[in-house]
Amino acid sequence: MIWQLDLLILTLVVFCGIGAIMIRDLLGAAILFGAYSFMMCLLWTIMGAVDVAFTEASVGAGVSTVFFVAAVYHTTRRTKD
Amino acid sequence: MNDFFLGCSLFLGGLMMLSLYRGIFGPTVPDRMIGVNAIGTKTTVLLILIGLLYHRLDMFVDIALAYALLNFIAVLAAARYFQKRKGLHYEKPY
Amino acid sequence: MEPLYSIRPLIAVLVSLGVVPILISSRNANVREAWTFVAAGLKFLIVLSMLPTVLEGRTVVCTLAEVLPGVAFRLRVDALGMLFALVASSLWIITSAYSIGYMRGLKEHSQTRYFCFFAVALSATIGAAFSANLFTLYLFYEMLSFATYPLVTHHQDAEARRSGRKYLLYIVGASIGLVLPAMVLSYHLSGTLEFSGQGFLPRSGSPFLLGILLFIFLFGFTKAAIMPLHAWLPAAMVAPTPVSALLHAVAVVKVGVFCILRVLTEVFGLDLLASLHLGTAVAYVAAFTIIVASLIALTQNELKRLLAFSTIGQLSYIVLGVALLSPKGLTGGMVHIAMHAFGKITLFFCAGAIFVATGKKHISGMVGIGKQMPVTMAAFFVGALSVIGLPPAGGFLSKWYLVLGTLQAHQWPLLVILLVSSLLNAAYFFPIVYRAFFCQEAQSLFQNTTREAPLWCLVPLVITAVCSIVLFFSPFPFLRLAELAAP
Amino acid sequence: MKTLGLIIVVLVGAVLVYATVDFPPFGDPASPASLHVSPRYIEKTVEETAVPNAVTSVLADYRGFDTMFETTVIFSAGVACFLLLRVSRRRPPASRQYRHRLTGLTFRVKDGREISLPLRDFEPLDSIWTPHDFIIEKVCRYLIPFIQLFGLYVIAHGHESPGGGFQGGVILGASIILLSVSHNLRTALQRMGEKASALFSPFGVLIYAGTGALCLVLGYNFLDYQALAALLPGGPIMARSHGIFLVEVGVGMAVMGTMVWIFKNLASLGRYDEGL
Amino acid sequence: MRRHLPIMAPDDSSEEPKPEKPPLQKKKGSASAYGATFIIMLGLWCVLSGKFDPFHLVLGVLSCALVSYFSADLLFAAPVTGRTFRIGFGFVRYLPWLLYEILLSALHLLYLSFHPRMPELIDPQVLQFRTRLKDELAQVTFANSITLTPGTITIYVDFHRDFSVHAIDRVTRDALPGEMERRVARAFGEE
Amino acid sequence: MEEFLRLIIGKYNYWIYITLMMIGLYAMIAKNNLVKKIVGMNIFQTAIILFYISTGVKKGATIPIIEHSHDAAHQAVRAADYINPLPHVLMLTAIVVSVATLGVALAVAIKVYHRYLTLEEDEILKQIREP
Amino acid sequence: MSEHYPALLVILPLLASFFISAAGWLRPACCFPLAVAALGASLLVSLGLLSIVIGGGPVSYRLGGWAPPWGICYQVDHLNALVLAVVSVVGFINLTAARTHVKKDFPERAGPFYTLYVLFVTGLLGMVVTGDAFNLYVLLEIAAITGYALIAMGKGRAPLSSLNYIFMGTIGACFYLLGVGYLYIVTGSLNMEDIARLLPPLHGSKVVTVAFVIMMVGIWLKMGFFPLHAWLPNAYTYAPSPVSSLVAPLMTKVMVYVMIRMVVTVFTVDYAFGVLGLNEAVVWLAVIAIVAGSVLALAEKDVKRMLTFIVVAEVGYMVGGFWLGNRPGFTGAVLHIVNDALMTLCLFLAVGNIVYAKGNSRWESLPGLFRTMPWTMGALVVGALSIIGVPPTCGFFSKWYLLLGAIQGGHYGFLAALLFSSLVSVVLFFRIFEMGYFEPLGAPHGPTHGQDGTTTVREAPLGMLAPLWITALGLILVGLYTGQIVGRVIRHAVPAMMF
Amino acid sequence: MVIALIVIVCVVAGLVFFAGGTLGLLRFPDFYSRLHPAGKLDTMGALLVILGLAIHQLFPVTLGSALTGLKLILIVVFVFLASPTATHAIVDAGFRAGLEPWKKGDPWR
Repeated sequence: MIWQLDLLILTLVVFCGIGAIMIRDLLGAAILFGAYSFMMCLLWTIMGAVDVAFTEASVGAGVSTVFFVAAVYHTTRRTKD
Repeated sequence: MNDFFLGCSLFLGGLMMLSLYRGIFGPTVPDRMIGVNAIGTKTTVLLILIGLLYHRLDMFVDIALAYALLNFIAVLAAARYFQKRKGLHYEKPY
Repeated sequence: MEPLYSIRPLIAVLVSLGVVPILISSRNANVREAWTFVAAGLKFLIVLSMLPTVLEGRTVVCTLAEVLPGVAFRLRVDALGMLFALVASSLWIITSAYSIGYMRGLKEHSQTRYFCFFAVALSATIGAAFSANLFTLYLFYEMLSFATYPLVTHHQDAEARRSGRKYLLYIVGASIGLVLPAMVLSYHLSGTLEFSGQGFLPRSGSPFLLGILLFIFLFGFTKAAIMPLHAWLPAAMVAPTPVSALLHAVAVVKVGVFCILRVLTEVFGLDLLASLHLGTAVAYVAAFTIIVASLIALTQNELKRLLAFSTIGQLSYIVLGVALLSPKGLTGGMVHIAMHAFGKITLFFCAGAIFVATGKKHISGMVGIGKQMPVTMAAFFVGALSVIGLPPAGGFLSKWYLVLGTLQAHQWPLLVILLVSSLLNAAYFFPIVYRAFFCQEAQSLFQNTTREAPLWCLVPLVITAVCSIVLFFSPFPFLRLAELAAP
Repeated sequence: MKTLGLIIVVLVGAVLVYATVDFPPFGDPASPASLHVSPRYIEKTVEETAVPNAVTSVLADYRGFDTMFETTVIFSAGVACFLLLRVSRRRPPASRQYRHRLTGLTFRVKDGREISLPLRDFEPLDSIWTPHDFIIEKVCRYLIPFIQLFGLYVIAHGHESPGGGFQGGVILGASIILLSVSHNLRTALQRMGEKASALFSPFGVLIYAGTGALCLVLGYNFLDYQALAALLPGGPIMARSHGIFLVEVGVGMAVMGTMVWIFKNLASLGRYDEGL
Repeated sequence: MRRHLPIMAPDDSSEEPKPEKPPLQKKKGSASAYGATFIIMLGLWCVLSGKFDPFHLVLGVLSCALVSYFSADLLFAAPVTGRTFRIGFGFVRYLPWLLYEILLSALHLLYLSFHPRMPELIDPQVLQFRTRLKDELAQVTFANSITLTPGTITIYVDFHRDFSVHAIDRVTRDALPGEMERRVARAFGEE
Repeated sequence: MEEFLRLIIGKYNYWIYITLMMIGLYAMIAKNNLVKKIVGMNIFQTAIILFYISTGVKKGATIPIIEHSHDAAHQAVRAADYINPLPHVLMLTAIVVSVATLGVALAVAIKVYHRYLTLEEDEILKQIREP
Repeated sequence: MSEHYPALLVILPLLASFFISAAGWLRPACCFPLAVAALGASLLVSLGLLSIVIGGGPVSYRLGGWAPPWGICYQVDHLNALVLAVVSVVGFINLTAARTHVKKDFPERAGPFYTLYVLFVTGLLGMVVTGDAFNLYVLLEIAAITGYALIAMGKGRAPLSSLNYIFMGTIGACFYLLGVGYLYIVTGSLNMEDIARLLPPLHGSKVVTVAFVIMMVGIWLKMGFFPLHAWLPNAYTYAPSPVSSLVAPLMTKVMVYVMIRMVVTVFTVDYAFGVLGLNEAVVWLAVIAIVAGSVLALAEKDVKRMLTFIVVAEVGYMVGGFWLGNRPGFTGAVLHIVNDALMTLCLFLAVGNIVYAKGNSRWESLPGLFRTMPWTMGALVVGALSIIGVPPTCGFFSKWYLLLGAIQGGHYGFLAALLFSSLVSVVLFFRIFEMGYFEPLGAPHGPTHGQDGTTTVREAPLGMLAPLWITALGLILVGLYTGQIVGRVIRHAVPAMMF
Repeated sequence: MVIALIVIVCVVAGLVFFAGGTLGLLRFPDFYSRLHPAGKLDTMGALLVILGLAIHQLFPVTLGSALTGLKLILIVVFVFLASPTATHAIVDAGFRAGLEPWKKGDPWR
């Protein structure tokens, strides 16, 4: 538990989250969601939850973003909000 | 030494925030990809730094290794999107 | 006295349900009708077999399952129930015969369905008569409501649809909206629903609550057609006449009245009613219904509607009699169930016979019909006498007891009302008879070609008419039962 | 909708903030959560299960039942994606495309005929253009074995370092996904067919549940790995450790299979021809 | 520029391919390839694992066998011969130079990055040239080296061995292909 | 005032988890695009994971992997030295569940798109209303 | 073996689901028999468990052999055992009916369908049997994910509805999880009984209050309690028939069970009804739910969709009955879980038959049904009577207890709402019956007043009729044995604190 | 002490590269030119930082720490393999997406 880093990353996480929601492009949102999961992974590491961080790392980097991109690829990038 | 590493990690964190600017406000999707890719590299390093801060680097290095190996799958997938000719002109980006 | 434990009441209830699958599976009309007869006869015999026990003053009890704590699915045959069951099951045989004539005569469709639901309705009626507690009573009451719906809407046209809706709205609406909460409230107050001679509601309940409860019950059993919840009965006259005859003169409406009787005597108990002065209130509600219904009947042109309004009035006699809370009144009210049943069913049979033979429904079109259908109209006359309450028809007896009851209860206004209503009854029945028989040849609307209705129709109505007269001279089982039932 | 959403969000947020005031202090070693149940996990994990990684021992042993269902969740997600997306009825194509591997030129063969040239040099294409970027292809080829080995390593070393069946399984799955993303789905399919991935996932969960059922058959409670001492060397404590390992392998298989399965369905819309 | 890309018109007809067995069968890797993969993997396992008790070693051998069975043909498409080792050796010899180059140009880019008047210094352009490297692996190495060297990025390599490279300014642009190509060729024994 | 500040700083994690959760919830309720909603759903789930992990944190403790397992028989392991592993276990499960939900949700979203050719909820509803 | 029943109950279908999935690839014909065997076995086990519990009181089972606060344990008491029996019965009966639909609509996807089906039932069984708050969440998610997929299988708007369900269901599950987390942070335990033991000193804590509220909101979302019901009608309407007749009877009921379990076992009656004092407000919410559900059902022109709104109203019955906080109310709520599961199953099966024969269940397809599908319509009538609350069908008895509870609690609003909804159901169903009955009205070319047996009877196949009629007869049997159920089972489930 | 100095120098140098990369990412005019600092300077930075950390953690030298150091080197190797590929993939994506490169004299974007 390193609180300075914790605060920093938490702030980043919030920015990332807001960004992923606000971007008016689904591919961009998917990519930012990947960044969000990086941040989360860091956060878990900072709080000492290594196993959770490992899972988040493998899932966030390897799987969930790819799923998103695949879904966006087969649908559309367009979004109104 | 601990304080030094802490400072380094904070510095890296700050840089991540700057990279995130590109990620969020990058005008085009490839720009965001650059930003996020940059964040990914920094994350790898940051993970190792945190491991050092916990004095249990042998436990954390696996996570970093996983990151180094998997980090670019997402980027490849996103790039694949454009390679498959669903370019910016195919659907107007906003 | 020790009750007799037997499954005979259950068999009596189920025997008509039992033939339903046979009815459905057989395609042959004759087989179907034969089975109906068998079921009706069996039912009557089983009911009759319990009569001696009941006349001894014992009851026959059959408990099936305890569905709620303190509430069982239980059948019990006592005098009142026996009286009613006897009427219903005996008339079913006759009505079955009549149905055959009527349905065949008119070449009605979906006769299988008709006979099935008829059987179900009879089951429900007998079940209601034999109910040992409010729950069982409610069960059969609802069963009867739903079983009658297809009968009421038998013609499947727009009018039938409208009437069916009205029927359901009044009957099911009131039973769910009023009776059900009243039952729950009773259960909440007393912890049981079992009928007992003294009533099971606690005496300690607040008078206001009990009063409300009573009126919820009174109006909730809409089948009794207490005004202002009577409108379904005239509407239900779109049904084929046997249905109107058995169900809307005997089974359905009588079940309503029967329920009210049960509630008055065995849920509340006469003592409680007397101590709260609720009897008088009920009596006046009934009296109001009697007068208004009779007045409306005067204005009717369609024969079956006229009979319907007459029924409304007559039903309230029964309620009135019980509400007097005097022994004679009770006896009169109860025996009126039987007397009115025989009288009114005759009238309905006649109306049906006229319809089958001539296709006419309206009174104004029956001028001179007596010449063409003398037997029918004679029976009609007997029925009318019975309903009005004139000797030598059975109706006289019950009215007599009712009058005695009013005297016993010192309710002079009600006596007057009884007499006035008898006059009114006479006023709407006699013109029909008069027009049928005593009109000039020229005014007659019938050619000589018109004959009597088919034999299947004619015989039953003669039998019931005869029964009406016989009952005047020897009302043995019914009067005895009513006296047993009245404490 | 936006206003409604805002109102709900503010309301829920307010409720949550209201409760936060009463929380035990953040990071307090004396908070109830740290004192009641969890100390046993930390203090006894080595004694009782011979697994230094408390997370693994809790995950696969103390609360192993949860994990079994967690794996089942993944499995059911795989089945769900398959059920929703897989296309089974297809019409034969009117024409086919092939690309010459060396030159990258594409040909179109009409009327359902097959190409007569040796297939070694050609690869079938579908209606969508497939990139042929040999830089990415080559690099990924070299990376994938390493990723796979790493995944296996993670599964095998769940006992004493972070990781375990799930993480390793995802990494293994990701290696196949990488193959598909860098080459194309056909290459991945030919390494790990649809049937293989679809059978891997139930089989993995079956290993887990079967281990539990084996304990039950041996007369112990479900998932009580002590029972395995009758079959494996090392006494009841080591039996727990080995039981956990078995279970982790099952989880890894199930997760790998399912991740690949879901990806295949999502990436090719259930057509299993040309992926993302 | 775009003409080099083998782009085919997107086929919008709704036809779908027959469920055919992919004609591309898994290549049967040679025994030498399996063996080499196994050895490499075992080495990696030892580094990763750090535990040398029998249990983990057995697991390691099993895992390596599994990976080499599954992916040997990915790592070594052709049978392992002496050439493979030569290439490996050449590649190792090439690395220090590459690192040095990377460091140099990284410093250059760092200078650009921090320079307050950076927009005037840079002059991004896309240049194209044809390489003489024949081996695909050599091309890949070359392309990745170009990309790794800051200031230049390989955009595309097509089947004519035409490289499209984006260079950030004149200095980096002028260095291509030149020295680097030569060294890669030497490393892969093409010279 | 100082009390208040301590509250703010001391429970920073909890505030952030609430913020994230609200972001996710807002996206799920108010966003128009289905994929955006799915992103919001994931953020929502992550927020809860954050909450759980925060409950397990102990100041001055290290990760819940017991050091020097071979000597453990001799030196007692103190629970206060290690971070509470239970929330981690629970959240591993939660992450798995969220991935599974993500997969299914995306599959369903693809199906929706192929029927209506749009991912915007209002456009879909318009299509449903005016067939 | 009987001591392993609680585990076997869940394990058997779970193991079977893997085999079914594999069989889907290797030998598709085996899928259905395997599923039947699995659910049949778990049905037998659940009945055995019920008899054990009736005979000898609550049973507990330690999974992994760890003692409860550390390991997960299964806790089977009277309440559980009853709901378990209901879930497995409904799952099994519906499975037998599903086969015909599967054969007709998606024969090639039978493998995954049965897999998910069995898993769904497994999830529900696990939710009911578990005594661990977090384990419940995992099983909830199994049931949810399989449910999403099964619903999304449908045609037309099904995917969209399913997606909505995914969002709402996730919010609900996450709120539940959050509530568990809040309890965990103040007690440090996840075992329900352990939490209950630790909670009383914390009754004043805001955390517990909010945990309670959040958890309840989450559960209400999952069960479709009125203001949170928006996802429910669409999801259940557009799902394929065998799915809607599986999900609609079970999901909401099990969630009601979860609510009861949470309030009674975890928070205790004292806290929920005494300290918080929310009951009045919740009962009023239930009143609104009942009225709104009934009124909304009136507006629908599709039988299936109408039924879904009835489900919404029925949820109001159960929630309201439970929150009355007295013995009859509780009894009514639990009894209604049993009864409503069966009634809804009966109705949805009947509608499934109609959909099977006619392609949809809109009003246009109703005319003449009494003539062409008399058996189906007969069962529909029985189900309808049960919903209306006509004795001796079981719907009457739960309504009876609920009414009694309302009177005992002096909550006349709830009483009125119950009666109102019964009346509305009369209108609803008799409208349908009229349409099926007065066939010649709207059909100029249809068969007119035909003679008996002239119109061709296109009744659903026996494979669908038999389950339907078993359910319909079950409705009456359960009604007649209400006394037994209440006296032997539910009476012991009522918490002692209730009066 | 010397080792600490080497470590600090390495890490600081790496951080400078990182900073340069990030700054470049923000400052450069277009997509293509942004890739140069972001992709490459970061890789260089990672190399230096991780090398520094590997040296730091190598002492005291045991088998475990040596292996961990090797793992760190392995990370560098993988980053060096993956990073240019990712960069290449991104630039390819941008190129195919139709982004026009910024040329000298174009308006500042």
